Amino acid sequence: MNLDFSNEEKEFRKSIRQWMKENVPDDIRRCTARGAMLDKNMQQRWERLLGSQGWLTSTWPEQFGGPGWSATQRYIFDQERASAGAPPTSPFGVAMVGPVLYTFGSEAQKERWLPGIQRGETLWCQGYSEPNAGSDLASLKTRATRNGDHYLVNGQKIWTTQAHWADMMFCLVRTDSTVKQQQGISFLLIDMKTPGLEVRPIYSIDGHHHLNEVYFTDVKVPVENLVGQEGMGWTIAKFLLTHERTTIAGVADIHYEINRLKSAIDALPTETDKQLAVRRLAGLEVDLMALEYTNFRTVAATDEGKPFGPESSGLKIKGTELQQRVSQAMVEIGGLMSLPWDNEEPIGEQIFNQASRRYNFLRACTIYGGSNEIQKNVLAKMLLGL
Amino acid sequence: MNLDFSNEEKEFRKSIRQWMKENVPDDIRRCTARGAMLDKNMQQRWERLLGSQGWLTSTWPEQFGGPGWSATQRYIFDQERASAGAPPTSPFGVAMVGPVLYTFGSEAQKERWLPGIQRGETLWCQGYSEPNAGSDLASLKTRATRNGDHYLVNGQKIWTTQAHWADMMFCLVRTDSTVKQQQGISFLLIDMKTPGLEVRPIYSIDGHHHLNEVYFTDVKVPVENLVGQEGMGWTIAKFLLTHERTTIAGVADIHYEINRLKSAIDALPTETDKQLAVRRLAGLEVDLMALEYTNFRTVAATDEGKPFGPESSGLKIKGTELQQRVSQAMVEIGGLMSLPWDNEEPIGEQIFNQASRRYNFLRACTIYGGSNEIQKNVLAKMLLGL
Amino acid sequence: MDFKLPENTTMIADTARRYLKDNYSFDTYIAQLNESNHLEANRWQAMNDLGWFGLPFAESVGGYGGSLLDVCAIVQELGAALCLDPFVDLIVSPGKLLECANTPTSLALLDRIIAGEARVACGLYDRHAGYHVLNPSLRLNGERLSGQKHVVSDGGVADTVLVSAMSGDELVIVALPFDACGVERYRLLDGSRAASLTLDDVLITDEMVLCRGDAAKQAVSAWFDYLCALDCARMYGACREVYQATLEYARTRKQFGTTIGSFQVIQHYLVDAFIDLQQLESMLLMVSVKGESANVCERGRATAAAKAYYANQAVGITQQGIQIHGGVGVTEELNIGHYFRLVTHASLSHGDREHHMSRFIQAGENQNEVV
Amino acid sequence: MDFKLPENTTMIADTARRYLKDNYSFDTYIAQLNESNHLEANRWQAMNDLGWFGLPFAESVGGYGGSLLDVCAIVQELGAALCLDPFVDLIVSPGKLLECANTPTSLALLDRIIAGEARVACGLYDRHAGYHVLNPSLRLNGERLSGQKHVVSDGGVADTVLVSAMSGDELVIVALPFDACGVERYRLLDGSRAASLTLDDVLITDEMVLCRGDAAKQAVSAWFDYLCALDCARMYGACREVYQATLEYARTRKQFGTTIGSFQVIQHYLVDAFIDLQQLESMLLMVSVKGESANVCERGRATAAAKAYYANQAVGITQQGIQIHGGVGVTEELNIGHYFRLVTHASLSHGDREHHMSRFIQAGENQNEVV
Repeated sequence: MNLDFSNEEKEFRKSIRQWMKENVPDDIRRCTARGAMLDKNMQQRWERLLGSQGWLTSTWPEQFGGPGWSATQRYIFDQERASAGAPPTSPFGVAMVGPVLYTFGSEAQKERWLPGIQRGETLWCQGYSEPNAGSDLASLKTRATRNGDHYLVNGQKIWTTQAHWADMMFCLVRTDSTVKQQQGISFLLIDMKTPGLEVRPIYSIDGHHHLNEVYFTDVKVPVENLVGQEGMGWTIAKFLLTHERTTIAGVADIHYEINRLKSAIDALPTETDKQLAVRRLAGLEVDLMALEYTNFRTVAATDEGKPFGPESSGLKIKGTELQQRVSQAMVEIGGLMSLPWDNEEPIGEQIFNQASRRYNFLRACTIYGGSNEIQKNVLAKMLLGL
Repeated sequence: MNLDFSNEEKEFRKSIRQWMKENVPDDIRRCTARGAMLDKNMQQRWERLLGSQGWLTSTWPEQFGGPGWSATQRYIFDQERASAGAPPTSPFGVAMVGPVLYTFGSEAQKERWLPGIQRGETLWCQGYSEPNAGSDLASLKTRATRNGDHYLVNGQKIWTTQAHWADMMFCLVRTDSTVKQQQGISFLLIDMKTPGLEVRPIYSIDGHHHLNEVYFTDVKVPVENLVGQEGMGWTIAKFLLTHERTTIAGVADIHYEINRLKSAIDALPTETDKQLAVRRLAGLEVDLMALEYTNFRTVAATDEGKPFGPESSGLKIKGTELQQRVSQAMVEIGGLMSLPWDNEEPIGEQIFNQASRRYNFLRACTIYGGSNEIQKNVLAKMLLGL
Repeated sequence: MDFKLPENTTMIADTARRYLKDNYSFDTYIAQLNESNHLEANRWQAMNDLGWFGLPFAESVGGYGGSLLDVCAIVQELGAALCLDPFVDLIVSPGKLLECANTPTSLALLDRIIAGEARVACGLYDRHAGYHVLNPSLRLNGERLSGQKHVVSDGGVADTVLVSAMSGDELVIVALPFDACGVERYRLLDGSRAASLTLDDVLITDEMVLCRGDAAKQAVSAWFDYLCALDCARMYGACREVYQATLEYARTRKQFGTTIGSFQVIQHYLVDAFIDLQQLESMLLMVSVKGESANVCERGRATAAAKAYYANQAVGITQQGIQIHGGVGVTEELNIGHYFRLVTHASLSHGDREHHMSRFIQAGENQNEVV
Repeated sequence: MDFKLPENTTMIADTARRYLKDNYSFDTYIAQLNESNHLEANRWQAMNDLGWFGLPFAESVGGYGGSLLDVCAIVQELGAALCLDPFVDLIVSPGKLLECANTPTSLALLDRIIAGEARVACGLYDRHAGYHVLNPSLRLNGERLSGQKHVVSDGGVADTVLVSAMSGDELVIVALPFDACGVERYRLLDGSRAASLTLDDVLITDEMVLCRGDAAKQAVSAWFDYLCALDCARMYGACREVYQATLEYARTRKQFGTTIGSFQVIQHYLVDAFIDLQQLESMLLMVSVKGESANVCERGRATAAAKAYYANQAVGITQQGIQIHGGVGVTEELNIGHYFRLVTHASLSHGDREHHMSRFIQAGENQNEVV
């Protein structure tokens, strides 16, 4: 039983902290400190910078280009990244299609796609959800029909985050409608520049463009872009759902948010306002501590090679709820200062100026990637043995 | 639109307030102020006193001996009753079997039973729940077999509040097991002194004896004690569930509890302790205000002859939750003072001395009479039109 | 007690609902969101024709003597329609302050508001004072006014602004032209238009000072309570729509081969929302009456309770509405997210939960002294 | 980091669990509830034989050098078994205070506790001071001690009590015989035995004063943090059992022709409890280590956070456990209600939620200054 990092880990932390201090670009740091969203350029510059260090794909096995870090090191890295005011990286390439490729992909596919992800050069998006297949993913309808050396893809995806930035999409498509829903699904890689593929923006209630609809009209996808076999799509999707993510709870970024908020309390009008804010924040900090130590335990377990259990869903549920509560606290503590939406000059503290946008944005975090209700249904099955 | 009582109502309030001042027995007032439970003697003295005024059965139509009060007057009466430190009356006779009898009973039954209820002389209990029929009442198994001029009752009831005090029980029994569950149920009146009827205590987690198991072994019940027809039991039970109760939310008693708690805040150790308690109480008061005005609206609607809608379930759900929250606040604000369980001399304020018993007792109020979950199921059906 | 709306109020509410249904759709809202001028001439004239401009004010000052209840009925419908027309910002809010100030100058300006001639906004907030409206940070030194005002809601078009300032220990209310200040205009969280004003030794003549001292305090306090009640009305209208839309969505949206309304967890959410909405309605009725009570303590206690309650429950209903709608709930394409912004906004304007809890506690203490 | 329990701790926990399983049933508990003497000779001897009496204390003072983690492992099992044997009240609590006081007199008394010879209780609370243990209301004037102590947990049998008092501005800790005080004995919420003591000019000789001033403060502060951690361990043991029992009940209890665990709302309750229990376990591990940290600020922050968190979540789990059990959950016949009382009790002893939130805030501020 030891709640401290080892000396090696402390050294590692020191070196990462130093690197962050020297290398996080100022404009990115300022953007995060304001609570604003990064644009594509900033996001990509940051990911390429990490890629150049070999750190972008820190969760990957060494043989595929990971840096060989332990889960604890990855956790430390994430903490240092967040507290340096650097943004999280996009999950689609690194955390999703990458592991799929090195687990299920052919040698040719690995060679072709992994280096671009590793260097932060290829941007990916995820084509899962459809207008009538939200939580009920297996009912998806976009179909891919084999036609010689390619598939013809027709249909529609929705809620496609960063489709307008992406070079490639990994996509669940129906290749067989004669079998059981889950068995007729395949996993395809689609070039976003293919003719017949159209991306239409969906604006989120934070006023920004993150999401898209993607329409497919006879989109030609070479058969070598099929990952695994036809019909393996559902297996791959499930693999991804349970795939280890030591940072799923968002602890590092919640810490950063709480610290930002703390630093702004002095800007409140009266002593009473300040005291009430401090007390509210303290409640959030205590809850964060419980989440953090639970997260520590899963990190330590990972390093011992123990498989993840239902804890990981628990971390997601509690983490997203806490993110929402922190963002709500920020808006409410900001009060008047949170009301302006598109002003140039913040009235009062910078952080309150973007707080209500962030609060709006984060309403989605209990919905995407399987809503918290769905997560609970899944957990219940495991617990109750139904 | 008028949120004030009329002059007549204010006069009524004044006269009730005066009466309460002069007539609530001191020992009962002190008992309530301590937050303690009344014993049978006190409870019955109080009900007989109200009975002697004709006020015990204030919800009854005048023709059956009600005082002819409007719903508003009944509401006012209840407010004055609670703020005078007098206890609520037992619902089983007045609010339950009474209305059943004057609605479904024969003339002979009315003559025989109503006067005793009206005067507070006959104590009743409710024989509904069974060990395997809790929320699922229709699955009850206690059976009554016709045998000449009487029924033979065999089976078991449970959670029977005040069965050890009661003279009579009204009881749901199965008279026909060949038809659909709900259709085979009848409504019987059973004398608690009948041979073969045995009452066994169940102690509640407040350490007191409120509940009982009641066992029936060939208990002879005269056929004239059947209310309505055989098989009408379910209809009668449903009638009771929707029967108007203007005080279901418990607003008057919650007010009393909050005021008791307020008066004890000065006993807290430090200024900070006091301020935090005041703030917590204020939150409860605001929630009570929302409940109270909703209650006012149903009272006013009743006086206009408008039938009760789903609001009444809403009042029950919110009211019981608030009762629990207030009692939890009392225990937690009391802190150390709430810890002693059976001491003679309270350490500090009287009210904290019984607070933890009350907190324990009130865990039941979201369970009995149809748990809040069941209430929500029923409401959902109505709202969603399923 | 009687909770039936007076016939007149019902008529006002029905007219407002019908007018907005016919003239203000979600598309109208989306278009207006992107305008910098929220005063749309046709609708503005129509509202004038409907008598709304004079409704909030006593007959003795040239108004039509409508009650707070009447105005809440309109504002509720504006909230339900997401309507951004600056009826509250350019009519009710400045008008009430002028009516409460009750001086010849103020009433003359009120006349012009009622006539639809003046475009006046209220500048009673600045970020240094926060919600403490009796202690603004703007300073009047002799004839010179300096400091800042923030979140001055003006529909993007006001030419005159009523500002509060401290002159020594005394509160004063001053009317001055917008263009005497440095102005930055922007959109607010609910989509409405507002401005920050910077005053740098602006010359204030005697006739620009509407009132001062206790009179100014009383005017601002009555104005504040009145506006709190309107916040609640607006939130109620929004919540009503969110609840209805969510119920409808649960009835019709299919997932896993069945409507999502068949899931017990969703059902219980909806029941909770139904019950909460009922209680919100009760609190709105309460505050619509007591929010203009002559008993200042009762008035303050009522508005504090209502705003604190709304900040919890109304926000909760819209959050759950989004959650049940899932992905589509967080897009600009659907109205749900816009209602969420509106409710969040209204829960923060004129005092957040904590501010009103403090007021509620204070009112309780004063009451104990007084009664 | 490493969250594996040391082998030794696992052994201690296993032994405790096995011992209690074999020797302490729910019926034993019910019987003990009604006893006024909670020191049952056979089990007391067995606990001594198991080495528990010396475990909590350093080898340098004659103990067996167990960690807080070890003691938490035992207390967790005592909580899970609802066991009322006064191991904490008569061994750990007085022993820790004596160990922290660290004077020849105090260590001599500690020796007798470890040997199972002394029956000593701690009287550090009174209702006037509440949870503010560094400022008791008992006064030592010259040689005379006067005032009251409340909720002195003693299993109904202690003959000696360690009390805190103010001597001028100085905190002192005094050991004195129970029978020097007026004693009222009673049961507490969790079923344990306690007493109120009234001291009326009790003569205090020099050798009865164990320590004073900063030394006394440091001793009480370390004692307080240690006991807070044990509260959490006890609550965790109880919650673990409630969760398991509720899950089992949901799996087997039938209503409406199906198990109640098939209802989605019940399922989500259980999932919430599962997740909360995990976080409670994390907080317990955290506080079991940091609760005896040499860094006083870290120690205080850890125990404050843990107790505040438990006061919310552990109480919540037991409340829901009752609700899901329905009628049977509110009876003395089933263990669930008893766990609820235990958890409520432990959430209030040694500081309620608000008290610990204040401490947490304070610790944060000090840390900012120090580090």
